[in-house]
Amino acid sequence: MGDLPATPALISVLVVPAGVVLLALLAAAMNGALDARAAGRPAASGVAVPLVETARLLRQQRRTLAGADSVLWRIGGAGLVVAALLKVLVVPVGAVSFADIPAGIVWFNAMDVLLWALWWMLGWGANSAYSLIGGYRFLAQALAYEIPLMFALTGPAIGAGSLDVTQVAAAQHDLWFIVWMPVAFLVYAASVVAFAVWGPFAAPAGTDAVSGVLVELSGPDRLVVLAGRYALLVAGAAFAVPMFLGGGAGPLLPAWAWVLVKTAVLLGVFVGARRLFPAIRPDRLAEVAWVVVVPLVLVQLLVIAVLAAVGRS
Amino acid sequence: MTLQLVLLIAAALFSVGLYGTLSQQVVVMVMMGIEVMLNAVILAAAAVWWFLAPTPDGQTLLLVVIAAMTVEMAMGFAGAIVLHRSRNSDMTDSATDLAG
Amino acid sequence: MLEAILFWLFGVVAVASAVAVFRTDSMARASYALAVSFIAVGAIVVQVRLDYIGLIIVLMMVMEMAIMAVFMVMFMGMNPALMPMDMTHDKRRSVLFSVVVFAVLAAAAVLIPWPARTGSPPSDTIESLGNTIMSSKMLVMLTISPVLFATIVSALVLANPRGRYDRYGDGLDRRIPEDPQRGGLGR
Amino acid sequence: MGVTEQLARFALRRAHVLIVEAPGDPMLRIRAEACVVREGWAIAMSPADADVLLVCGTADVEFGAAVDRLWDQMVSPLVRVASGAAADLPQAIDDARHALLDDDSQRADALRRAAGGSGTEPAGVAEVPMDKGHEGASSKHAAHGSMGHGATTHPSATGNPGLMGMDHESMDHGSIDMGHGHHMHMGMSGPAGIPLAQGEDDRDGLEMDALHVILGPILPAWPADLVLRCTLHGDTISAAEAEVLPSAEQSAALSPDERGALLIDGAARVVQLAGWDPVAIALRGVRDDLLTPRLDQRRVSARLQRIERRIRRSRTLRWSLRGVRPSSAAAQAAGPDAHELLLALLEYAVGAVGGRPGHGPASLPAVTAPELASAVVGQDLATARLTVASFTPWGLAGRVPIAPAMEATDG
Repeated sequence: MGDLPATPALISVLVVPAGVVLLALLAAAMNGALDARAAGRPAASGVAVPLVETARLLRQQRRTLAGADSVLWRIGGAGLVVAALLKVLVVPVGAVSFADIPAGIVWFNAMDVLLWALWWMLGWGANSAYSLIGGYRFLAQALAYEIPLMFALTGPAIGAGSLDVTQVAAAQHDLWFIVWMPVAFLVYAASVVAFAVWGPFAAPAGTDAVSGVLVELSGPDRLVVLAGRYALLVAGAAFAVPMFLGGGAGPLLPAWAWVLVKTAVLLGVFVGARRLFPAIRPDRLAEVAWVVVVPLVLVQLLVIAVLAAVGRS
Repeated sequence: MTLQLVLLIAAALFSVGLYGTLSQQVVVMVMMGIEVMLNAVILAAAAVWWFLAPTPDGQTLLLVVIAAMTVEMAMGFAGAIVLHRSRNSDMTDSATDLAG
Repeated sequence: MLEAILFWLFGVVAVASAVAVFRTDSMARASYALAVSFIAVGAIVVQVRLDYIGLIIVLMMVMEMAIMAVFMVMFMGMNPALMPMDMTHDKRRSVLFSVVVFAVLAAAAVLIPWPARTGSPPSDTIESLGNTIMSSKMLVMLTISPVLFATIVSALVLANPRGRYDRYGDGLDRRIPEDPQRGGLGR
Repeated sequence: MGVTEQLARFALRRAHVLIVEAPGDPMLRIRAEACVVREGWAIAMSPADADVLLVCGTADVEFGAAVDRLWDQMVSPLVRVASGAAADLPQAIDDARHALLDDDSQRADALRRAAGGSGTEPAGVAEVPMDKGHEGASSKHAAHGSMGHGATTHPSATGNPGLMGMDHESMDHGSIDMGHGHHMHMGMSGPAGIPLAQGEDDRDGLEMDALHVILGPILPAWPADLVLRCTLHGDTISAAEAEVLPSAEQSAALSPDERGALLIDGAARVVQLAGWDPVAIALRGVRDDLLTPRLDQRRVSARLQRIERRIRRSRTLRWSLRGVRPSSAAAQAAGPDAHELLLALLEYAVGAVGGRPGHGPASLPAVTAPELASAVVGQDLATARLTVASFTPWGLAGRVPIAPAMEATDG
């Protein structure tokens, strides 16, 4: 890990944040347009919303709250973007892999677990009942999605026989993993939406808790959290490309372009999911996740393992 | 980075954890002390593996330590809940009568 | 060079945050200080080419500490604000004992003539670990899994105040269990 | 200067407005929301999220104090406007726009608020002369100093425990009773005057911190005249006490369109609390169009029916709202749950908008406030919010019910 060559390190420092920010803006613009259309106004009027909101939040003051644990609060808020960037590091874009970590899948999972801490700290730090409830809701939700997510990530690893993301992408030159691991892919996609506290899994920031973890945030603090949510969606979409969608494989365009296109499409699906479902309440999700989803993923793993064993022998 | 240095750090971690375990009154804080000690054990085991005998077998020991930590945590939490439920307390001192 | 700097950084962070666990006044900070300590140790473990195990340490321990923080807050009832607290006993003797233990361990670490390295590290530690636990050390894993399963069951039995007779009635004849909180399957 | 002004102008394309509804006139609040949305602005959830505090209706002293505490939690740039009648809304929005653009006075105000917070100088309330054309209707407080104690810009933490749910003092582990005037010099108090928690057994028999949280009257998607003083274990309500605030005189009888708008608004609140914001936005869009006279009402009606079908067909919504009903009724598994009530509300709304009499469930639950309070005991916050939102449109003591009035018209 410590011996990255200089150039990829430099590239990853510059390119990864820029790419994530651009895609996050794209997602936010799409969401703004869809919201405007839902309200009965022209969709184009919502496209600039993320830029306007950024300007507004940069102009707004931050808050100093009595009795708050500002250190944990701010770590929780700023950490979301960082965790998203660290997740993107292991995604191979064309021939470039920003950080060639041999256990890339475990890396992604470890960064995902950091979100348990970050979202909870964000909820806890503000010293507000609604914010705290939001933080606890995220933990309840995480307990429901994390185990299925781990099993879902195991699927491609078994299929490729490696924990290295580059090799997992390379192992799909015949058949994309999404084709014979549909359950794992769906569980993965749902988990991405869940760890980004988005759409149907936005209960930690729900209206019933007065926007939960977001309730006391203002100014730049709010900006980094909102950006962090979109960045997490971007990271989840980007990581799905080498895991399930064949990496950079595709006709005509170069590999890096295909990675971007696939990421953007999946990102669009995630953003659109907000329209399709109401919130899935964490207390009801838990039972379904443990009683239904975990066995389903395990069956999926069994199928993958058998197929992989037959394929290799 | 030498074996001695890593072991020194592990020793420091272990003593800090030992202090926590001995001095804390609250069950969960005692558990945190134990965690710090196990943390030191992991570090020392990894160092010994790398500097003395980097064979594949050695890695298994680390997995065992990690598994031991999870067992410790799960049972610790369960015990803390039982103690809390039955005595409305989370202090080790209030459970001294449980000693044989 | 870089490796040495990183090692010192991680080492100092690991020990400093472990100390912070018992020095801070806030339960949440104590839990997450321990998480930082684990992350630093995980990083050192990755430095000795044990990528998989290092990352697993980070993954498991951060998760554990997130739960730990909830338990700490639940049982100790703290404000997020920094609250001076002293919930210790035998402080002086504990310090003394720990210092002695540290002295002994440190002396051992420095003074013992450690043997030279035997064998060479595998080129791919992850693959070698996988091969090991699926062949020569399989028995170890086979022992750990029932232990973990037994832990899950016994911890739940200990912690759960309501048995099936509470839920389904004395004759176990309730179709829908009576729970304080309804689950997602509508049972 | 040029850049900051450009930034301010750009940011003002989407100012966030916290709309506070004084008890008694929900139609004014609905029109205010419509006005804000038409402006391209957004409706804020919490004071931290807001640039503009828009007070709708006439507040009595107690409610006014609650609004003041809310105002103290907002951060610069900020402006407070009030509107007593629908005709004044555009002027109020306009005032807010000008005040937000005035960078110099915003900066001065921020400094003044900070200074007031540090207690060096007791800042007063500086009233800017009202607009002559709208006497008394819209007033603008360009500078509203904070109360002058505490070392933060967050005076409510040292002031009175608030009525609104967003007040800090009533939050985390506050074992205070909800009277007034508890200051930081109380006996068992921690830093910043936040009292230590007191434990109580929760429903699982574990001793937990009891938090005291007041739900209402200023809370998103919450009836403006209802206050629930709750004791929480985690997010489970273990005790609740209700109060209905005195409402201002009910204005003239509602027109059919207004009644339809109220019904749609009630449904939108349930949908929003169920976490389906895009559909709630769409419902509010229909509601606002219904009140716009020039639009073709047949198309509005068709849009409402499309949304109604969509809500009716959502299995996830049914799954998540099923069984949400007062906890006492849950024991008998009797009475309609939140999902059935939402569909009935929508059915009435479709009827009202389409000009035909609506029909709903045979017996409508009319709850009194104390019944509502005991209904939410044992529920978690999400369930309680859904229960309140789905039951209150059917009538609450001391208020003209919306839906039963519909029933009366269809004979």
